Amino acid sequence: MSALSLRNIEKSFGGNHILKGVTLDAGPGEFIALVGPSGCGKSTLLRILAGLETADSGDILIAGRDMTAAHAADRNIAMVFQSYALYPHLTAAQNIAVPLVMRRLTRARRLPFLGRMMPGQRKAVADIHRDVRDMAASLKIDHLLDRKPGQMSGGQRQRVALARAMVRRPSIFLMDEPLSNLDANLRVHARGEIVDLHRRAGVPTLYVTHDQAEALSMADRVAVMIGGSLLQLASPQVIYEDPQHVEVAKFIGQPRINLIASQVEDGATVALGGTRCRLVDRAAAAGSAVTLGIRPEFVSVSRQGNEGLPARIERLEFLGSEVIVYCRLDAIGETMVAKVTPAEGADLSPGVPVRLTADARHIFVFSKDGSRLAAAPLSSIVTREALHG
Amino acid sequence: MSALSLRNIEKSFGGNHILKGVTLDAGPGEFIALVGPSGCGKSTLLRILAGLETADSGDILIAGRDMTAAHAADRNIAMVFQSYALYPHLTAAQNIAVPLVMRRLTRARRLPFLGRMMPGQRKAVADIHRDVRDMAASLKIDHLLDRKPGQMSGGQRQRVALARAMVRRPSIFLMDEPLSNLDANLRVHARGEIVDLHRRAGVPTLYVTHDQAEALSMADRVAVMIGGSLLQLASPQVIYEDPQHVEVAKFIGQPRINLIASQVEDGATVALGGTRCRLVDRAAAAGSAVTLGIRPEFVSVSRQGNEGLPARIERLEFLGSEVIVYCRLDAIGETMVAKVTPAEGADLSPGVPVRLTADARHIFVFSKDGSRLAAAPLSSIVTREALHG
Amino acid sequence: ETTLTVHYPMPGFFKDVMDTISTKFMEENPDIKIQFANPSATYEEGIQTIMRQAGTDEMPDITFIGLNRLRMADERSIPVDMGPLIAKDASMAEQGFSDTILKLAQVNGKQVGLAFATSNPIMYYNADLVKAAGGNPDQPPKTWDEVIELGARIKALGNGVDSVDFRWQGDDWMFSALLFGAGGTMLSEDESEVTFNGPEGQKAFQLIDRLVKEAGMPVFTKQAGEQAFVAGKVGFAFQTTGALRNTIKNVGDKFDLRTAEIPLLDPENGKLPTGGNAVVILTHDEAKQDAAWKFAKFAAGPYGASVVVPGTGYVPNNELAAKSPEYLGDFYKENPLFQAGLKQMPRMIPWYAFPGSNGVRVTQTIVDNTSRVVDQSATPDEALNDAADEVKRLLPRS
Amino acid sequence: MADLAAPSTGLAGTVPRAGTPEQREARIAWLLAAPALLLVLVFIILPVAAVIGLGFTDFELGYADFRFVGLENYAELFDDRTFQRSLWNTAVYAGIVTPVSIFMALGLAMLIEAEGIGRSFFRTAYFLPVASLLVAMATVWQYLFHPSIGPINAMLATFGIPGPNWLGASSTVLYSLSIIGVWQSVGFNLVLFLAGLTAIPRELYAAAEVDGAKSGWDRFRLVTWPMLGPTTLFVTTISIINSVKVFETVKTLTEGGPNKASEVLLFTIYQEGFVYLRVGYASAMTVVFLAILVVLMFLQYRVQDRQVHYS
Amino acid sequence: MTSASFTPGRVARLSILGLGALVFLAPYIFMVSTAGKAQSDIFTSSLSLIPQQWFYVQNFAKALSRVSMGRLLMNGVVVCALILVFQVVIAIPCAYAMAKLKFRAARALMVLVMLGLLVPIHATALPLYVAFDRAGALNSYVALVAPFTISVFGIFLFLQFFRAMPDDLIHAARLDGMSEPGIIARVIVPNAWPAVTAFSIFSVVAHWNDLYWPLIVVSNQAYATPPLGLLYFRAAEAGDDYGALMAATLIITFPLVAAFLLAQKRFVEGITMTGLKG
Ligand SMILES: Nc1ncnc2c1ncn2[C@@H]1O[C@H](COP(=O)(O)OP(=O)(O)OP(=O)(O)O)[C@@H](O)[C@H]1O
Ligand SMILES: Nc1ncnc2c1ncn2[C@@H]1O[C@H](COP(=O)(O)OP(=O)(O)OP(=O)(O)O)[C@@H](O)[C@H]1O
Ligand SMILES: O=P(O)(O)OC[C@H](O)CO
Ligand SMILES: [Mg+2]
Ligand SMILES: [Mg+2]
Repeated sequence: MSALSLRNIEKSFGGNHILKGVTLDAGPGEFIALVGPSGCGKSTLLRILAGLETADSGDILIAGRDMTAAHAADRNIAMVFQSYALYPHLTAAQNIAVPLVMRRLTRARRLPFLGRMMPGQRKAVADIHRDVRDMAASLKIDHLLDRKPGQMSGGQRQRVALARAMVRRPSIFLMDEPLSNLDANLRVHARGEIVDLHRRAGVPTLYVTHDQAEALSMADRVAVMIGGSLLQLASPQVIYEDPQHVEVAKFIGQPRINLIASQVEDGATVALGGTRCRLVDRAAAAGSAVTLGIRPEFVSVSRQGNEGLPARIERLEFLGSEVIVYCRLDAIGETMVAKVTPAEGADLSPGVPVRLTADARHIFVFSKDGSRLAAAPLSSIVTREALHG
Repeated sequence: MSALSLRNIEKSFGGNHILKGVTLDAGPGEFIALVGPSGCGKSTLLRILAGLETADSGDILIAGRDMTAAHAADRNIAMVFQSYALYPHLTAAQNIAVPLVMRRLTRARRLPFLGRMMPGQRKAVADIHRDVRDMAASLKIDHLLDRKPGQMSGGQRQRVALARAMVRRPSIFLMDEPLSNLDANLRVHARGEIVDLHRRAGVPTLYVTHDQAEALSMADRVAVMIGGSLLQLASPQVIYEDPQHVEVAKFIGQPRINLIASQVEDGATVALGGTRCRLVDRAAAAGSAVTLGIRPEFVSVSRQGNEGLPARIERLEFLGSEVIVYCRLDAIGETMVAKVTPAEGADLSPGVPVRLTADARHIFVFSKDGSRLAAAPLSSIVTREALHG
Repeated sequence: ETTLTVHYPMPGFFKDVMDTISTKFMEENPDIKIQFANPSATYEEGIQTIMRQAGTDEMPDITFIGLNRLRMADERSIPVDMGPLIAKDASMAEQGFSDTILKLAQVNGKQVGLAFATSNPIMYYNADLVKAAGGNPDQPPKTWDEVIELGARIKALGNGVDSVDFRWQGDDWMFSALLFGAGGTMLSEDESEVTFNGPEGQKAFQLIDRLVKEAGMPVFTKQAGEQAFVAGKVGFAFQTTGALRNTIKNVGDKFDLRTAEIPLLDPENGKLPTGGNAVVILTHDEAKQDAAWKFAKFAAGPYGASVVVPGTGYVPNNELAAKSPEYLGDFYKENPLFQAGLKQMPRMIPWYAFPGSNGVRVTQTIVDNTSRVVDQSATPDEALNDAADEVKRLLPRS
Repeated sequence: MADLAAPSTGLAGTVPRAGTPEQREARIAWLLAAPALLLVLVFIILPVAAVIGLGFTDFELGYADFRFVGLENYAELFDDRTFQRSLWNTAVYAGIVTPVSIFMALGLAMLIEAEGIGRSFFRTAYFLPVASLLVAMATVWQYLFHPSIGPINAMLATFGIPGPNWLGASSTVLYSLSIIGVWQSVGFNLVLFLAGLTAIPRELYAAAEVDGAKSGWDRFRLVTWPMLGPTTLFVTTISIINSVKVFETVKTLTEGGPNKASEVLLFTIYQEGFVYLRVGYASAMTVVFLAILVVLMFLQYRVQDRQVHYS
Repeated sequence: MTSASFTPGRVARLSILGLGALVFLAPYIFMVSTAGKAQSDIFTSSLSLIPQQWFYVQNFAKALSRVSMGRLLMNGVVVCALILVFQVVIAIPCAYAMAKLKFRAARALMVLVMLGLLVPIHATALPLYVAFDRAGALNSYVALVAPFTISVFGIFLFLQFFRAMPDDLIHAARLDGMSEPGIIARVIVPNAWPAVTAFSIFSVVAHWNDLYWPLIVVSNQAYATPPLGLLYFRAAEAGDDYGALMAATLIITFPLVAAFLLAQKRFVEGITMTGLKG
């Protein structure tokens, strides 16, 4: 039984069809990253799941129970917001305690003065205090407990928000770009923390981001959503190395994958410069248009030789541990990007004519509708599995 | 003659010494990136340069002319703000036209109705329209000219802000984190555009960012500012491969450089696991504390052998084209980060014991005060220049 | 024990007076308790309040109504007829309530109240200015011509000094002082014709016109005129004697304040309107009515008058009070400023109240047209005829 | 202890959990708005309805019965010179007080905003008139405006200017009242503008300077004025409403005089209703008054809203 | 921008502000001066702000003895406090519903609010008076307070403020298990203090000084509010007792000025946050 399952969720705002039948299952303890460009409907999906918005159609099952019409408060879902949404008037400790107070104390007990006089109140309150302190300790924010959000840095706020979400052991954990307000260094650090926390808590998590590096580095599985549809849901490796759709390949990978328009030749082969691949199931007719994709790290640039595609270096981007080379293919008027080490890049400079070769094992072929066509290097046909060994 | 020179700029706010004597020269057409952590005084320096703030002491020379006391409007400096600071009530076209209107039309001409009746007005206005349109075309925002900022995406706004800054051919171009509001993909794309624009316009540019990738990839020279002082001003390669200060090394490079506390041993050598280096000028006495730095890409991880530092894999971060390996050095209680290719990372998983080896040629030695000490691999002493060949 | 709620207007004048009277009353009648409702600032606001409250629980048991608004109140059947109460009471005349005094608070023969504070218009003058202008303060002007002549000389003193402040604002009272003083009437006997635009009225308006033209009377608002006079910047002020006590207080010893009888356009037959208010019983509760009647008599009686007169400047509404040394006899000897009003008492006739529902509007029309003469935007004849036409329109057509 | 174990649905609250979440939300919204709605109904809508109803009668205060007279009251309004006069006076008054108090407040707000010291002093000084008690202030103004002993004219006299008879002359009374009106409302507008000014991003001014807006005026035109649009709209709305509602000063200082030179709508209505006691007629006036306000607001919104930028 | 030096521009600015403040404060200066003058010292042809005889004690004593000032102030406080509490308690949930909840009537409500802003109490006083009379509620705190329990201005102000509050905060509260009333009490109100302060100033200033309505519904002195008390110093015909009047006014105005001084920073902040966009 999956911990969470979304069945065919549809949602329109006004005339805009935002979610086009999204289906997704998460196993117990699984960390799923939901990535996609801005505006593709990620937050909307999360909000529907949390019960903050209602789907036009489709079902939501949490731990097997139909929760489609349940009230947000009854779903036992925790959410971390992009803005953290901490209560500005409460201290960190009070913020973290809110979900516990709301769930464990009856309304009468929550009354300002009367509440204190009810039997068992002390115990209940002490329990909450203990849980808050434990949670804070595990996120290393014990020293912040008395501060209000206004007195905390972005990273600290984010941790308090995490603590507030985790403290009540939710059945599902949702995060909507929780790191996007942090600066780059902090972001990398926070990633680790969230993964760690997730591992310890074991709560199934849906993590929304538009940063593909986050998605790849954190998730058990990555769901790529584009234009309101889930195009692929798979492990980071598979998403990166075996994208099933041209949009997935385009969205994942930095710098972006090189995409070159091409045609299927006779014998169901495709060619990128001298490199050739054959379509495995030969489904595409000769002459039909396809798109070839090759990631920058699989493009090699050489100043010598006359093999490969002739190109001219347009621009070099030095990034410290690597150099991005923008090469102009004058013949077809396109730019191809290669990623090389600083050592390899040392003798390259703008304007220099070079030859580009693509690693045949890493060429993706996409049909006109964007779906992936199985292909193999022509020289030695190997099964796809072997490639990822 | 340098296009811009800042001499010993000092600035305090209240009791806080923010800029501690900053000196900087930019050549004609040069692109200088000013990086540093948040709050180090980057924006303050830029604002002083633009004439929006007054320095406590120091001089500003633009194209050789002393501009220290000139009015912002007279310096002919263009600036792009982090928030873009577009006039929300004006369309893109009107936004772009503002600097031209302010400069080319006299006050009388700018009057709402009367202005229109002045002789030569039509021509002046037509010129402005033409220039705005040309500028918009070159930034591919012609189709946005009638929209107001509220109706544009972040990237579009950023381009309008660029257009507004460029349209009047400024003598210096200042940008204060112009990309920080864009999402990752757009940011990479926009970098290219700005570099391109800069190349075409040839205007000396001071570009503030706290994103080191931006600084390295875009600038001719990078100025690293930390705590109000310029620690190093050099080309991106030199900054990355030859940092002169531990803070520079720490700030530049993603993932962060590994820093390990150590001591100078007899014979002026330092050791990182089995790898040893000798301090070139032997300035440091034996026993004095130093910090050793090694960038993640120069740390190799192997499951076999018993050379190198013994460690245990804590966590792996898959980033598509590379894998970041977090290794725990149990002996000294520190974490060392290595960057490997997916192929190399394929047989690694959390918990696995490994051996780490550092590339001796890439070990940096920093003295206690943070300054860099020249060092060379012990096996074969090579000059520093050779290392960067 | 009975509790009476008493409402009165113009607390600035009457608060202390009322407090004194009620304290004394309660001393003498321990079984009756007096409590005051919130007072109203003016007669008009007072009558409004009563009309709003008429028939509700909030209605006070006793109120004090401006003499010229009694008719309006009666038309709405608000006051309790005092006729039967007076009839039962044998000693009315003994207590100083002469017929003339009783008449002041009758509407069409019905006794709707007892006059409580009564006033007539007098002349206040600044003896210092009169002297400076070459007049004799001990021989104040007796005719309007003299006023105008002396006023012009005072005005000529310069230094921001004005000649005359004639209190034409607010209501028709001071106009009627001129009109009655010339022997005129507002309406014909049967109230079917407007008569104030007759020769007497014309004289009245022409006099105002002359005050402006010849004596340089400025356009004052009510308060401005008052303030200027007490500051010593005005030679003559013509207004109710009721303001005397406050004027004395405000003047202090800044200048030598004197009063005199107001000149009359017809010194022979001229009359003067009676200002002031009457105590009116509102409660229909039998038990309360008795107590209320007691209080009304007490307030309007000699004791009340002996408090009101020195406390305000109103003339005694009660003949006993005026004459008896027990009450005010000595007071007048010692306070010559108060004598002007007293001397004019024989000339007092009721303040004319217009019939019909537009009564207040009619007075406003007269005020508005008077102001046109004062600010010289109309000739006296134009203004008077306009006023007459408008009033004709407003009177009940029958 | 039993309640500790209460299920999480224990906070279901007073709202039954039936229907779709949307319906639930709408129902809660209704419940939350209900008290306000009820009170608006009781204290605004119904009384206004009553006033409209009375406008068709000849009801007079003090008389128990009345009859319906249809549109008679409205017909009378058409040739009521006092009413026309007061319409005109109100228009003049609002026409002076609204723009003057807005622009004065804006100017002062910008000066205060630019000035470092004494902010709270100035804020308080200019706000004080808003908190003034008119019953007493009327006396003060009476004195200040006094034609012969008033400080204002005394001051003018030292410059050799013969001061006008401020409240006494029909030619100046409306302007004098306008001065008091401005005095009373500037502080209110000022505080609103101060708030609006603090909300303008500093970077826009920096951008304007860099773009060559050298003079303060240029920066005002380019940044301040447009960015204050929403505030100005609000201030204008409130100012118009308040100046059309002028009553207290007229009542306490001039009683509409001299010769109706300061008759304004609310005063005329008050006079008709409470002094002349013609409630029916006054009600008809009130209806016209409210209609004018509604139309005015509608027009103002149509005109100004189009030019206002909302960020 | 706020350098310590006195540039010519700054001097000009300060003089304009100072002069303006003087003009705006002039009536108050006159008031304070008059409160210390003997009655005969007030209207004189010579302009002197300093009393010739120091009459403060007498005037204040008169102000305090002529009316029961304690009672008046108490009534003022009770009435203003009740009005304020009701206004806030009623306006906040309504504004919250309009700003953050989806329901179809929100637009219609908005129109109602805008129309409500236009109706002055002067226009509806009479029907209201009749209604209170029928209900036997005249001369009571109820009559003084009830018509003002609804403040459309308050709804309007809070609406603006709440619109600027992030939706996420409310979403978080819902997920944390709060009911909508709970959200209002625990999240909205604690964060709406600046707006509440701003509104309080407007409300208290208006009702503390209101004379019109109390004059109509209160005849029993037990319920008189401070401005009603001032009436005792006014004489319609001649010469108010100006010194005592001004002294009484000072006593009555002082609480307001003090409140404004205390709250003014938050006040401006509160208005800023409401954004006041129509
Ligand atoms: N309440 C709403 N009313 C109308 N349209 C909405 C609403 N909420 C979202 N949308 C629209 O739905 C689309 C998807 O919005 P959503 O917030 O889910 O995107 P997202 O994927 O989270 O984007 P981002 O990465 O920018 O957060 C957008 O085009 C947005 O404009
Ligand atoms: N007007 C000011 N008054 C007082 N302190 C100021 C002022 N402007 C800046 N500072 C302080 O000066 C320091 C440097 O600010 P600055 O804005 O230059 O930093 P920065 O390097 O641009 O940071 P970031 O990357 O966050 O933009 C900060 O500590 C800031 O608080
Ligand atoms: O004040 P009174 O009672 O003397 O009445 C006189 C008139 O009201 C003066 O206009
Ligand atoms: Mg989103
Ligand atoms: Mg900055």
